[in-house]
Amino acid sequence: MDDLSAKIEALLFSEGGSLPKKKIAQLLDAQPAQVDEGLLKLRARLENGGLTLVVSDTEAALVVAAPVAPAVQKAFERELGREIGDAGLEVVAIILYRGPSTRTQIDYIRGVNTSSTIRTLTSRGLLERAANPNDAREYLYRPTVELLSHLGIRDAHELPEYAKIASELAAFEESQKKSSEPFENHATTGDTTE
Amino acid sequence: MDDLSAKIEALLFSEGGSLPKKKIAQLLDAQPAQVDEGLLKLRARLENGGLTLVVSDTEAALVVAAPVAPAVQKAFERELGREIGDAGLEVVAIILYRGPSTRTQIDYIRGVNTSSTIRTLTSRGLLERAANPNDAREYLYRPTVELLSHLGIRDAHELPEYAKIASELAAFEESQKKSSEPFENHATTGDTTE
Amino acid sequence: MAGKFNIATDAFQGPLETLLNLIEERRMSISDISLADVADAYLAYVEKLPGLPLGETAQFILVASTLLLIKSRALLPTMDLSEDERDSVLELERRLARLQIIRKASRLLRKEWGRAPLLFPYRAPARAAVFSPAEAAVRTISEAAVRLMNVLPKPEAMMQAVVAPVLALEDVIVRLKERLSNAFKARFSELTKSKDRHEVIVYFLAMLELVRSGSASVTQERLFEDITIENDSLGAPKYGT
Repeated sequence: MDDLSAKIEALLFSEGGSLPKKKIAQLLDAQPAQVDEGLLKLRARLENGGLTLVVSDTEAALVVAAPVAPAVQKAFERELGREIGDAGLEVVAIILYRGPSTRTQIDYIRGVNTSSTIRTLTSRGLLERAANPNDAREYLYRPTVELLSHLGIRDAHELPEYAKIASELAAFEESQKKSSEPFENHATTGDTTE
Repeated sequence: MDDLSAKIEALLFSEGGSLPKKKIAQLLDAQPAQVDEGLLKLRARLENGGLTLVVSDTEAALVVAAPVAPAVQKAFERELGREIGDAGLEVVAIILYRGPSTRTQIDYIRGVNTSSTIRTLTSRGLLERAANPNDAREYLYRPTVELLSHLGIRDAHELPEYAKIASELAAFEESQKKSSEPFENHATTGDTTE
Repeated sequence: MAGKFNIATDAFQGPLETLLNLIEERRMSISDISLADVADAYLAYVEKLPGLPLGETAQFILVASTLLLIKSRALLPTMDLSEDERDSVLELERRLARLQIIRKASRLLRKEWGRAPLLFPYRAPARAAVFSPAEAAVRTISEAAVRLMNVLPKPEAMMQAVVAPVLALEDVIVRLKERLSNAFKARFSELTKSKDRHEVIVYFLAMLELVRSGSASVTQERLFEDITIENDSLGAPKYGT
């Protein structure tokens, strides 16, 4: 028996929600790489059972597996209607397919100020803020496991047409880098609220 | 894959506690004998993982497996020994200065999802859940008696700058209600464990 | 699409989205040609813009000026763009193409949204609370409250942008025609005296349209010199005989 994967399973079960991978490592006195490995093993072991693991860049959570989710949903009569507007969905698409992005980058891609949309998405737990290693002044926004599980996927690679769209977007970043104007300089409006 | 054992597993996981076997049969539209058989299979499948099944004559529950229980226990103790941190103090501040609040209200004021912070504060005995007279689906969180006596105050009004901060908070929520963001609409759904 | 404008909801339509809608409505692909084609419709839309925060209005005007550039080049094929101007045209095309991909992706996500979610547990297993206040104290909590107050988003200042009304090309054409039917002849510099750069471009485009439709002719003695516009549609000029 792989000890760490069982401990992670028990910890996530007891928590009853998502936990940052960093925190799992701290609490179980393990290295981040060991936690990643343990999560992979756990997902493999859960295969074909009633539970599965959703993993984002930063978090992990134990959730009900897709094939049995409808039965559970029916049993608990869970209300799941989570409305999302077109603007919100575009921001979500940017962050899922392009990768972690700053508000400035999202604003520039959409051509409008997105601060209130982002705030709504973060307060609903669909996005999370993270420190930006390249620029301490601006946050990066990342997908949460809650966002992934709401889309019914276990990680971002299971997104529809992920490889195609992600590589098309990456090609733009490449051409942008080559062109004279650095991407970050296109800050749109002066709103500083994050 | 044995469908019923997976469904039972998912159901017990979602419940987070024990369920009468009768209720399981009823929720999953199965015969009692089938449920007993499903439970046996589930226990066999869980062998060597982080969770196990406890079954009495009438009830069943998913619990942390004995071999990993000490590690989980230690992890939680370690968590309790840690600092509360800025996020935790902010949530406590909202509940003291604003009054009993739902998770959605706290999330909206902070602009980030607070469910795991609230879980930690609850397990630290600083906050407790209470029924919400306005909305049965969402709990209210309020300070525990232990917290108030630890702070040496009888109620929140004795906190520094109480009137000023409470009115600023009220003004913020008022302005959000009026403006664009339909505050109420983001109230969800109970997708997240309370 | 016009009029479906509401900053109050998050359905707020920005300049790129507006432009992309115009192109997609015409079933065109993103290119100089389609952008020149939708320039008038875009300007008409910008004209009807309601009060928006200054920053948003600036974005609309910025895109409008690039469109005018593209439009002028379409009307004057020999016109040379500076490197900066070429870059701004390329950059606009690139942004539109990328937004198109994002919109495609978000349509895919819309189909998946909440269709078959993976469910979080309804309740977490009960855990006995162990009172552990750590650093929680009146001071730390009130400090946290003050910190929180400082980062609360301020209601967005709905500063009304003071932007000169964007002139519609059609209006300027009518104005130019009137002017020429009275005076037969005008100097471009006089026509655009006290007009800002944006309006000058619109006047220039209007002039080109009149020439193209055969209602006016223009002469310019030397490069960068003033342009003289003459009315051609009223038959032979009566003056000077």
